[in-house]
Amino acid sequence: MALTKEQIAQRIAKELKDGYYVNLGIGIPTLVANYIPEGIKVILQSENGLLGMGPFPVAGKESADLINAGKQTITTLPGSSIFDSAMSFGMIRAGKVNLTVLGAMEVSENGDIASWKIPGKMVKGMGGAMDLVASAKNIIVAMMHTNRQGESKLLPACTLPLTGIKCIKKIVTELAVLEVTENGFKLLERAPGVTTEEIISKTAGKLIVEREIPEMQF
Amino acid sequence: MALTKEQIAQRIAKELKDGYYVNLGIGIPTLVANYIPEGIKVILQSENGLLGMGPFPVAGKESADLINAGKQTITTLPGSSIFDSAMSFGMIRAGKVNLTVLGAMEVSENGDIASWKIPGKMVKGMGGAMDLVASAKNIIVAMMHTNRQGESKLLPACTLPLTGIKCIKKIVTELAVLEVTENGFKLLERAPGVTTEEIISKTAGKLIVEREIPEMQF
Amino acid sequence: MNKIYKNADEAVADIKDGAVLMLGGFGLCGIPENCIAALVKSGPKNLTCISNNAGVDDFGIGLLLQQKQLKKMIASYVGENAEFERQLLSGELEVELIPQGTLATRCMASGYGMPAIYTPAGVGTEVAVGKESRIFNDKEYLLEYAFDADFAIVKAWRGDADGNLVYKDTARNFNPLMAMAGKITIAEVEELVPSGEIDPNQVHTPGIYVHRIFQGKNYEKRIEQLTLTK
Amino acid sequence: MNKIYKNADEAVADIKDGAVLMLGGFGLCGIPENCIAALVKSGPKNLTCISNNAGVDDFGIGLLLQQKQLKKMIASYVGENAEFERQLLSGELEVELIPQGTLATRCMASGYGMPAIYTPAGVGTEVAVGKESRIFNDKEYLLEYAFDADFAIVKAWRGDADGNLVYKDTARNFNPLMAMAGKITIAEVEELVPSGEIDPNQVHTPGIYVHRIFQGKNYEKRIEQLTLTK
Repeated sequence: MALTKEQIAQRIAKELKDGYYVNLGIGIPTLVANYIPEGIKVILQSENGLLGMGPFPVAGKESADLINAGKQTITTLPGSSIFDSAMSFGMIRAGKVNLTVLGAMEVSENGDIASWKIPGKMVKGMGGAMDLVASAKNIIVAMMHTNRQGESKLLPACTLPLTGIKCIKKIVTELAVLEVTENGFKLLERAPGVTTEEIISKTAGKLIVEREIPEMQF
Repeated sequence: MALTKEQIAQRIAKELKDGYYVNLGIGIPTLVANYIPEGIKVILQSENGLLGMGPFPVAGKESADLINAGKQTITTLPGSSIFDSAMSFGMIRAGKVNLTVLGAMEVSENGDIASWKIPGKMVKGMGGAMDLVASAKNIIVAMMHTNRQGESKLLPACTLPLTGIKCIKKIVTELAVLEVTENGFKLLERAPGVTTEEIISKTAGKLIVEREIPEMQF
Repeated sequence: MNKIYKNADEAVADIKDGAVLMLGGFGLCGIPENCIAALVKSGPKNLTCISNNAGVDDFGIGLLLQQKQLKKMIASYVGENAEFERQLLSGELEVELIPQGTLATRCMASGYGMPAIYTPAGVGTEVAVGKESRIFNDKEYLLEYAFDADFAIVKAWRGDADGNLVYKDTARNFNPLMAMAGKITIAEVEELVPSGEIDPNQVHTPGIYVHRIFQGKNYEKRIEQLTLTK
Repeated sequence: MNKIYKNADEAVADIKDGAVLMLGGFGLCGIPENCIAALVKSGPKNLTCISNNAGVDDFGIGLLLQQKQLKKMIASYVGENAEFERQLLSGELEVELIPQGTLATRCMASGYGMPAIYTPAGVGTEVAVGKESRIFNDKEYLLEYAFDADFAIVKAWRGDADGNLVYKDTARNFNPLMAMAGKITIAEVEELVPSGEIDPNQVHTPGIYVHRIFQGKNYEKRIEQLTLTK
């Protein structure tokens, strides 16, 4: 059965390691914070200028001066630090952030990503996504395998304006975990109950299926 | 009579204006702080990371953590701010410092300055001087008119390695106040009792004497 | 030396048609509310506005959009503003979208006297079109120029008579960068204190960068996405 | 995650012959005294040292010079050190003198992931020899590259278990810049406090840049030029 958004986040959380500095994008990536494995410390970076992002505040404790990059009210934690946007993207550009998780409209088999614009339809802007994908060493995309029209979002080449090129390393969808390799998407894991055939049928880009594909473990 | 070092500083202090941010180099320039005209506020920048440098501390109040660019113990003032060396040179480079006063070994008639090295004899380094002269809009050199051998330090061209080119706007020596113009040194003022002839004889670079030269007023 | 202005009206009085403005803030967090209100009142037109976002329909830069005071918007994300989208699609408003880190660093470059910087953000995308690029250590970077703004308008939590500023929490964001980058920098603060009350070690923006400062009033500090732990 | 080290000996134990080090401080102000002492003890040779100054004969980096542990010194001003001058003139020590602002900005560039920066400092001087230059807005600038250091060793006033650092007064100087620039950054602090004791708004160096931190001891904090008001 296809994963819920929460399960996608839960699966991505398994990639976290102790001491990681992590930037989580808006949407499913934000949910990853709810599944940080026991016993490890992960520090969340919010690109509007915060390291050590805490949970949403309880009612009455919210502050207009303390938000995340999704403009949601949040909190700090012991050990948090605040800085300006230049330093924030400075540490991103310098590769100090260990993992970036973000959403996408399309990913191509060579690791290109499109996520910020649908010509003639939607113009929201790239925000910090272009900076993040241009510099992060380790980028995981969290997205649905297909769009609302049922078309694959894992393509031979992106059709929408790009956010970055050859940068995505891993993709987690409701159906599968895939690695972006030099030869295309490599299928690593299936969602419980999802068949390899279904994943093949919903992946338009080149898909490598090397062996019996295991089911995801949570 | 030739000016004392204190008088050179005193004359330079007359160039200060209310609200000026000023960087004073080591030596005579440092003394300028003692002669800030009544009724105006001048903020001293020390390039090791301080705006609003105060006087030397009284005995017992000195701190190893609070020094100026000459490594002297100093104090802060109400309104002071501390920052790192990149921001310090950032504000210098951006032209936010209104006036820089520094010493020199040689100045040429086109405004070049040499101040940091005597090949084979002395290698101390340029410190922040190259940054200051490359960016400051308004630079006054405070120096003796001649060196220890009695040779002019105001030259057609510098003989020592340069600190910066075409950057010096004004020179105050123990004998004269001179402006650097497109056509050479222009004599503006004589020290009290010093003759125009003496200044001419001690200036190797092209000297423009357009009119009766007034004595400096203090 | 007096940097203290009475209020926003006085501080923005000489901002005329066609000026290039930087406006601090991220979303509605840390925006110069008083100055925006004063600009709506004084009414300069054909403004170029450099700001990370464009406000919402009825607050922040959205208020300037309502009055059609903007000719051009330079921002990284403009997704919360229907009037913005309308003006953009109708061609009334010129828009340049640039990566957020590029926006921030082009402000900093200006304040640090660096004419241009190199960043990999946007390489291979439409952001790179027409831009010079260069390889350093096998990685491609774009050359991006420092901004040149007539006025930078920022909001701080506290400020003193020397123009030193301290920001609070993530309301810092672009404010210190833009404060460094204006030919004239105007700072509105929630609390204006006498010089000496701010620890020199805790100053975020040194006063040398700030030309005008005033104590703001009636801060609304609207929350865009109130999100609570249940 | 544990960034806390027992002491300087443990923190610098893996610094080997030939390493490129950054050392914070301006003159003797804000230098990592404990780490320098530990390096004298552990004895790596052929070090390249990037630091604004070279200490004095019997303190600071001067101690490493005495032990002939340095192959190369990159600094802006080295005027207070006779042993330095002797090694330089005898050719034992390679020296690269660069403008102070260039030194600072090349550190910052490294911490901000910018491969190179443009600065006018040194244009027309021997500093410009062999360097690429470029005109922006009628002014000439030199292209200067970000530093690439194996270890950055800095001294802060306070630090916490997450590696956040706060500096005191002008002991800040190059420390935050170098802290950002090391592949591995080692911070010694006068006071190591639990996370949560430092206000997030007052952190000068965010912990993401700091890999090792320890509480230093026996700080001498020597004053180079004691100058008093009579």
